[in-house]
Amino acid sequence: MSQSYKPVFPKTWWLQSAFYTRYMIREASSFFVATYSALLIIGLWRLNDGPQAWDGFLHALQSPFAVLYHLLALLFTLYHTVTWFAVTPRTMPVLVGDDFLPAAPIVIAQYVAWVVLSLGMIAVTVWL
Amino acid sequence: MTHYHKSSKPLVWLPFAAGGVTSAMVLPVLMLITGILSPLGLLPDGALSYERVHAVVAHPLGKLVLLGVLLPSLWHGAHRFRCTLQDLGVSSHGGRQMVMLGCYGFGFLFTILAIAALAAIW
Amino acid sequence: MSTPTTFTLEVLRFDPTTDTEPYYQTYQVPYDEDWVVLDALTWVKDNLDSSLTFRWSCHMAVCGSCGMQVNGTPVLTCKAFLRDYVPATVKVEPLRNFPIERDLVVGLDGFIDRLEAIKPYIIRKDDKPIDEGAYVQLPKQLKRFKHHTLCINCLLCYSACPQMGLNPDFLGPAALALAHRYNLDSRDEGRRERQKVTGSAEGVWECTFVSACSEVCPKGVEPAGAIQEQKVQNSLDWFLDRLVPGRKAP
Amino acid sequence: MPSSHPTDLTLIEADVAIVGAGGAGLRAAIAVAESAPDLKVALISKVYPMRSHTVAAEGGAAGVAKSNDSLDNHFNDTVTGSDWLADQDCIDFFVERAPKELVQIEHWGCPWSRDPDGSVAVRPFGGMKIERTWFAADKTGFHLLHTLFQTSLKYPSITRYDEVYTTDLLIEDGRCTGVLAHEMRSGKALAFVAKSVVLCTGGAGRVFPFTTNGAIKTGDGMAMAYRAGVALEDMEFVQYHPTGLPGTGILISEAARGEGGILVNKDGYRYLQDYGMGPPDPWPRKKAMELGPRDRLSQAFWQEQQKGRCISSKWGDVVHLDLRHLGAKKINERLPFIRDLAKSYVGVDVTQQPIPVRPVVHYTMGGIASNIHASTSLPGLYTAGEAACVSINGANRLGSNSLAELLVFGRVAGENAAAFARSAPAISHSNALAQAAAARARVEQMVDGSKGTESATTLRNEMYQAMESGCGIYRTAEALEATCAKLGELRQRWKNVAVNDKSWVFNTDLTQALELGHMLEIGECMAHAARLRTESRGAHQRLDHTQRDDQNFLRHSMAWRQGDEAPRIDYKDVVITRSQPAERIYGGEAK
Ligand SMILES: Cc1cc2nc3c(=O)[nH]c(=O)nc-3n(C[C@H](O)[C@H](O)[C@H](O)COP(=O)(O)OP(=O)(O)OC[C@H]3O[C@@H](n4cnc5c(N)ncnc54)[C@H](O)[C@@H]3O)c2cc1C
Ligand code: SF4
Ligand code: F3S
Ligand code: FES
Repeated sequence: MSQSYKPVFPKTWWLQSAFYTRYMIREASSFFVATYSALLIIGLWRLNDGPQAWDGFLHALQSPFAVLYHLLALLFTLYHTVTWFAVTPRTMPVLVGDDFLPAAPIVIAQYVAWVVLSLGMIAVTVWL
Repeated sequence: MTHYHKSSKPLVWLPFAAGGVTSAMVLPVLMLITGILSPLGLLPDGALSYERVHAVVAHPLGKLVLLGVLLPSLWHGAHRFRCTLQDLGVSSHGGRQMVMLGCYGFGFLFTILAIAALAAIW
Repeated sequence: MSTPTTFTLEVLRFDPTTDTEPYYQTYQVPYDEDWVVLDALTWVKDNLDSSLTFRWSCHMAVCGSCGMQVNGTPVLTCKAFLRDYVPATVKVEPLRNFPIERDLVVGLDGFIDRLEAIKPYIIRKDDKPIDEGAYVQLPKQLKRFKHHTLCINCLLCYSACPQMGLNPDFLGPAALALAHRYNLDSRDEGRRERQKVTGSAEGVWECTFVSACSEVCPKGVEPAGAIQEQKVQNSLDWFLDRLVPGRKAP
Repeated sequence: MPSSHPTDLTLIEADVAIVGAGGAGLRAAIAVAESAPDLKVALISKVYPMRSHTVAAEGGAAGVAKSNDSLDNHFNDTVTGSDWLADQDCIDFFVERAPKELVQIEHWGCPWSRDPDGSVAVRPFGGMKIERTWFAADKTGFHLLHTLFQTSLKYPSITRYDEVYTTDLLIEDGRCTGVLAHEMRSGKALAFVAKSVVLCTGGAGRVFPFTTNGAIKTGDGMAMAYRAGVALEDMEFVQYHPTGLPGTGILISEAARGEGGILVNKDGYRYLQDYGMGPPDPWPRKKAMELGPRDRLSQAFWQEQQKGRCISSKWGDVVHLDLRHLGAKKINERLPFIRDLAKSYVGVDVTQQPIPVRPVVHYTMGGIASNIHASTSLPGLYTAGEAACVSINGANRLGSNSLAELLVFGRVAGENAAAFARSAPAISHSNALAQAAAARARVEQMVDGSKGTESATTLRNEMYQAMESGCGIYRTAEALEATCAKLGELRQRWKNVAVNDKSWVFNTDLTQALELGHMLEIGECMAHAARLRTESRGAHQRLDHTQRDDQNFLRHSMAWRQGDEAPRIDYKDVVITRSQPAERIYGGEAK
C-alpha cells in the first residue's frame, strides 16, 4: 500500500557541494595510484629484460605525455596523502589515561615520517 | 526487511588500508623521482642506471620493500577505483559485477606480474 | 543594513492522495532574529496553511524529529536560526535518501529495521543479578564509547551520505555507530554476534569514508570514525578466524 | 489507491495494549515481556519511541546509592517536598524500588556517569538532603529513553505501533478492553482489543504557552481516562521550573545548580536568602539557597519581579544563573548540553557570562488517579509515568524523582497489567467495537464533514491566555473564576473547530485539533481544582489564601467529568503512615 514518493538519486550528486567534489577528487587519486603501481611493475619486467629494455623504459618516461601523466599523478597522490594523514586519528583513536590523544600530534608525526622518508629516498638516489 | 549477505571484503579491505598508508608515504616521492626528476634530467647522470636499479631489486631486502609497497598500493588503487566507478553511477547489478571484475582482475594480474618479475630478477 | 521584516520560505510539498510529484510552494513569513526554521514552519501552519506537514516535538535539539534539508544541507530545523539564512530565500525540503510520505515527513521504516538488525542492546553470556549491584565501569572505559551513545536518530547523516543514495540497502552511519557503541561497551560481549550484520555486504564495507555523516551530525557522534574502526576490527576478526585454529565466528 | 475514507476498523488483538512509548511505556512493555513472555504486547505511540519527551530530561534520576544515605532520608525529602500531600505508603514503596530499577537500567547499558573508582556517580538535587541523583552527564532522560527503547527491541513479544494516534478507551462490561487509534501515515482506523490497557501518555504542560514540554505533551491519556469516567487527581498542582531560557522555555537543568551554579538578581545579589533559603554559603549546601525545592524558587522569582529587582532583557524579566566559577573543565564534563543550549538559544557562553533564566511550566504533579499497584478505578486500566498520579509527588515534585518514578511504576503497571490479562475472564468485544465505530465516525466527521468555523490557532491562544492569567505561580479567586468561565466557553467552541486539511495521510491538522480538545478538558480540571483549593500548598499558591490549611485540604482533589458541564471536584484523604504534617523548612535549619 506504499504510496510514498521515492526521489531519484542524481548521478551528478558529487557536483552538488564542494564537500562532495573534494571527496571525488580524493577518490580519483586511486586511478593514479593503481596505474602508477602497475607502471612500476612493468618497469620491473623491463629491468628483467636487460639494460637495453631498461633504458628504453626510461626513455619512454621522457615523452611529454608521460611527464604530464606523472605531474597529475603526483598532484592527486599528494592530495591523497594529505587526506589520509588527516583521517588517521579518526580511524584509530588512541586512549591515553582517561582521554583520547588529540589529533594534532598524530597528524604531525605522520608528516615528519613522510618528510624524512621522502628526503631519504631522494638522497639515496642522488648520492649513493 | 533487508537480508544481510555474507561478505569477503576483508580480503581486499586490509590490503586497501595498508596500501593507503604506503601510497601516501612512498608514492609521491617515487613519482617525483621516476616520473619528473629523472625524465627532465634533474638527477645526476646514472642515478637510475640499469646497474644501480638492478642491484636494489636483486637484493632480497629490496624485493621485500618493493613487494610491501607495490602490492598494497596496487590493491589500494584497484579497490578504491572500483568504488569510484560506483560513485559515478554504475548502479546495476551487472554493471557492478563488471566493474568488480575489471578492477580486481587488474589488481590480480599485476600482482602475479610483480611477483613473477621479482622472482625472475636475481 | 536594516533588518528585513519578512522573508521568503520555499517548501517542498507532496500529498500522495492528490499529487504524483512533489512541487515547491512559497510563503512570505515574518522575520524574527530569534526564530529558527521550525518556528517559521509552525507560523505558516498556524496562520497560512494548516495542511503543511512536518514533524517536531522538543524544540531543543534532542528528540531528533525535525531534521530537514535547508538550502541543500541537512539540519535540525529547531536549531537552524533564520538569521543565518535571511535575507536569502530559505528553502526547506525533506531529508534525502528516504521516501517522502507527505510534505516534509519521510518514511523511517528502513531505518528502524536497521536499528533492530544491529542488536542495539547489551549481549552477555551471563547476566549479573540485580542484587549484586551495578557493573564497575571506569571513566576511561566509558570515555571509549561515550560519544557514540549521543545519537538522537535524527538521520541527518543518512541524508548526507551519498552511499545511502547509491545503495539503498546500506546499513548507514547511525545504525553502524550504534553497533560500535555496544561493541565497545565494557559490559557487552556481543561484538561477534553483531558482526553478522555489520560485516555483511550491506554493512561497513559499503562505506567509502565520505565523512559527510560526521560533518552534519549535530551531536558529535562521529559515525565515520566508528565505521572505520569497525572495518579494522571486522577484518582482523575475519583473518584470525581463518588463521587461528579453533577460532570461529559464532 | 490512497485510503481516503478508511472507514473500516482494522482489528488488532493483543493481551496488553500500552499507550505511550516514553520512559514509562517502554518500561511497562519490558516488564510484561519479562514477567509473561507469552503475552502479546501492543506498544502504541503517536511518535517514534525515541522522540518521546522523556528524551528531554537532563538532570538525573533519584535513588539511594551511597552508604551515607538511607531510604528514610529519601522518604523524608520526598514527603517534605510534596508539602505532605503525597501518599506515604507509595513513597515508601517507591524509594525502596528506585535503586534497583536504576541498577537494572545500568545492566541494560545506560551510560551513567562514573566516579574514578568505576562506581555510578551521584549529584545533589533541589530539596534532597543527600546527593542521590544518578546522572548521565546532563542528558539523563535521553540516555534512559534510548537504553529502554533499544533494550525493548530484544523482546519478540512486543509489537510496536509507531506514529499511531490513540483517541479513545474502549469499555466492555465496566472493564477497559482496548483503545481506538489511527495510523497517522494512512489515516487507517485501528481498534486494539486487549485484556488490559496501560496509559503512559505523559504530562500536559502544553496547556500553557511557556513550557519546557515538547509538542507532544498534550495530556491525551489523561483526557481519555477522564472521558472514560476515571478521576483526574491533584490537577491544580503544576510545577514551574525556576530556570528556563526566556523566549523558548528551554530547560536549564537543576543539575546546573546541583553542580554549584548560583542565582542572582539585577544587583548581583543572591536573592534566595531573603526567602528563608539562606545562608548564602559559597558552596552548594543541600536543601538551601539554589538547592531549595522548585516551588519555593519559582515563587521567589515572582516576588523579586514584584519588587522590580529582576533584570530586563529583550525577552522580559529574567534573573541570572551564574556558572562561571565552576570552570570550563567541569562544565564540559558534567553540563555539556547546558553549555550548548545556552550558546545556541540565547547566545551565552556559560564559562564567560551568566545565563538569563525565568520560571517556566514544567511538570504536572496531577494525573490519572492511580495507586501503588498502578491500577485505576476502571478494571483493566493501568497507568504510570507523568500521566499518572500515584501519588508520590503531592503538591510539588522533587527534581529527579520522576525518572525514577516512571521506572518503578512503569514496571509495576506492566507486571500488574500482565497478571490481570492472565486472570481476567475472556470477554466479547461487541460493545467495545460498537464504541470504536462511533468514536471513529466522530473523527471522520472532523475531516470529511463540512468545515468548522473556529480556528484552532485562535482557540489555542485563548486557552494559553486563560491558563497563564489564572493558573500561574500565584493565583486568586477572581482570576481563576474568569479562567474557568473562559475554558468552559472554549470547550463549547471547540466542537466547531475547523480541520482544513482534508487528506488522511499524516494529517497533523487533525491530531492538533484532537489534542486541543484534550488540553481544554485538562485545563478545565486544573482551573476548577485550583479555584476550590482555598489554601496555599506547594506549587499551588493563592494570594487570597496564603496559609496551608491541613484541616480542610490535607486531601487530594479528584476531578470527575460531567459531560458538557464543568468537572465535579471532590476529595480523597492522603495516606499518612509515619510523617505527620509539619512546617517545610529549607535553608540553614533544614534537616
Ligand atoms: C525538559 C525536561 C527535563 C526534565 N528533567 C527531569 C530530570 O532531570 N529528572 C526527572 O526525574 N524528571 C525530569 N523531567 C520530567 C520527566 O522527564 C517526565 O516526567 C517523564 O519523562 C515523563 O515520562 P513518560 O513516560 O510518562 O511520558 P513521555 O516520555 O512524555 O512519553 C509519552 C508517550 O505517550 C505517547 N502518547 C501521548 N499521547 C498519545 C496518544 N494520544 N496516542 C498514542 N501515544 C500517545 C507519546 O508518543 C510518548 O511516547 C523533565 C521534564 C522535562 C520536560
Ligand atoms: S549519527 Fe548524528 S546525524 Fe546520524 S542520526 Fe545520529 S545524531 Fe543524527
Ligand atoms: S557519509 Fe557515508 S560513506 Fe561512510 S563515512 Fe559516512 S557513512
Ligand atoms: S524538535 Fe526535537 S530535535 Fe528539533
